Amino acid sequence: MEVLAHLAGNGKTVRVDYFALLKEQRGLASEKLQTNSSTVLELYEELQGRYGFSLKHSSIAVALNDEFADWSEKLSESDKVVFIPPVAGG
Amino acid sequence: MEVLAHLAGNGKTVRVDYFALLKEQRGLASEKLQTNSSTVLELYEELQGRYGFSLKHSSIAVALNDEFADWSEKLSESDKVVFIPPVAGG
Amino acid sequence: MFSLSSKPIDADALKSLVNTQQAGAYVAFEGWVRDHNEGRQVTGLEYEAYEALAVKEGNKILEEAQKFSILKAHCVHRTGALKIGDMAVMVVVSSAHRKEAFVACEFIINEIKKRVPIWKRETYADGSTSWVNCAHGHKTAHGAKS
Amino acid sequence: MFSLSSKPIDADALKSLVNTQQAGAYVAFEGWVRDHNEGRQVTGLEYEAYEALAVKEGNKILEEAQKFSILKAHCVHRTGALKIGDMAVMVVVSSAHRKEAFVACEFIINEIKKRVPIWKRETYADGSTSWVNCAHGHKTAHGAKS
Repeated sequence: MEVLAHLAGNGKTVRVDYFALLKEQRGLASEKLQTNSSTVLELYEELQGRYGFSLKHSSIAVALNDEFADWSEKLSESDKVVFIPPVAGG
Repeated sequence: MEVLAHLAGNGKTVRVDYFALLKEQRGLASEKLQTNSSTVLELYEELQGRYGFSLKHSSIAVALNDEFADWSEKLSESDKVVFIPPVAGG
Repeated sequence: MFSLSSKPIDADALKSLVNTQQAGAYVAFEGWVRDHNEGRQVTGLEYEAYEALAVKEGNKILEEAQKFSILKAHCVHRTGALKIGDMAVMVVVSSAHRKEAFVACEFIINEIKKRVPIWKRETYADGSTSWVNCAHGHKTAHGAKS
Repeated sequence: MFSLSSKPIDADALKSLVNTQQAGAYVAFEGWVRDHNEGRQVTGLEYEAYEALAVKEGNKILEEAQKFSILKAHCVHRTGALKIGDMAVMVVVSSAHRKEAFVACEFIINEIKKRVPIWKRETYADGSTSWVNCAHGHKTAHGAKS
């Protein structure tokens, strides 16, 4: 199934915003990118492989369309994804 | 002993300051008075009998020379006594 | 430092007293005159203090609050006539971390209310007045050693 | 209301938002930029916020604080560059009685620090910088459902 979906063109365009350490390591604050990842976790691992993010996914949180989300959440076309490093407000 | 001391002139002059309800019931803020009471408790009971203070000594505190004191504390010449109704600061 | 004031409390001046570069946390408590108390409509009130002992006991409480590892703590309490909304008391505390400032600030105001010889007379909508806590002759909790 | 501000926080304006005639107690918390953190000398810092989610989560926390029977609560958090002594965050709470205001104010600042997506980069005396909490890859506590 997965292979079929992939072949059928599972690719989608999503927007990713970066903050704090991730912004520093990526070198930019926001980008639109094409991905075949089906969940936000897969997307993080894909980007981590590409940009060498030092933070493990288990030490950060993730937001999908400006709401906190599970790592297992599925990605859809035009989604906005934000990876959230450990916060330090206050 | 007590009788002898009394006869020998156990009387002393003390200053009593009144606050809040006690000031209202006494009708003045401060007075010097002569007393034969030997403890602050005796003094309160003496004044309560004279002025009809509504507060029982067990519901108030007492200060002798600007320090909180035990009710059993002895009175000396020129002592300053303040009876302290239940406080309500803040 | 604990002090009494017959004039409105200058909140900014008090706050500036606890400002230090080591301070990461600041907690302030203010007591405001409410328009009601125990179901009665309050129109105004008056605070009376036994000044010599109040200042002594207030400062003792501020010293005791040092056990919470705070940096600085101050308190001013009003005396005289106050209106609805007026500030009756203000406690300010600074510390390196916030937990200590919260605990110390609450400790200070709790102890002040229990131990410092200050009395409050409320005036009600019908014109009557009452010395708070005195009416029912409650057992006082302020260091009474009876 | 929870808001972010790129300009200095106006403490008096924020306080006036919680002023009501029913309020007998007011508790404020301010976070100030300290000159040191974990043994290092701090010379300045910068806050960065994920604004859309920070405002949403901050307001959620203020609503949750209503469980303490308070009257009003507000919070402003700074963004941008701050100097030593600057106010980074302020929480103000009013209530009829003091206990509730203390508990709610501490709850609000604790939850903000845990859950609101705001990050702090410290600059040290040697010129180096560090994103606080990121260096060691601590497990985050903010509503992460991983």
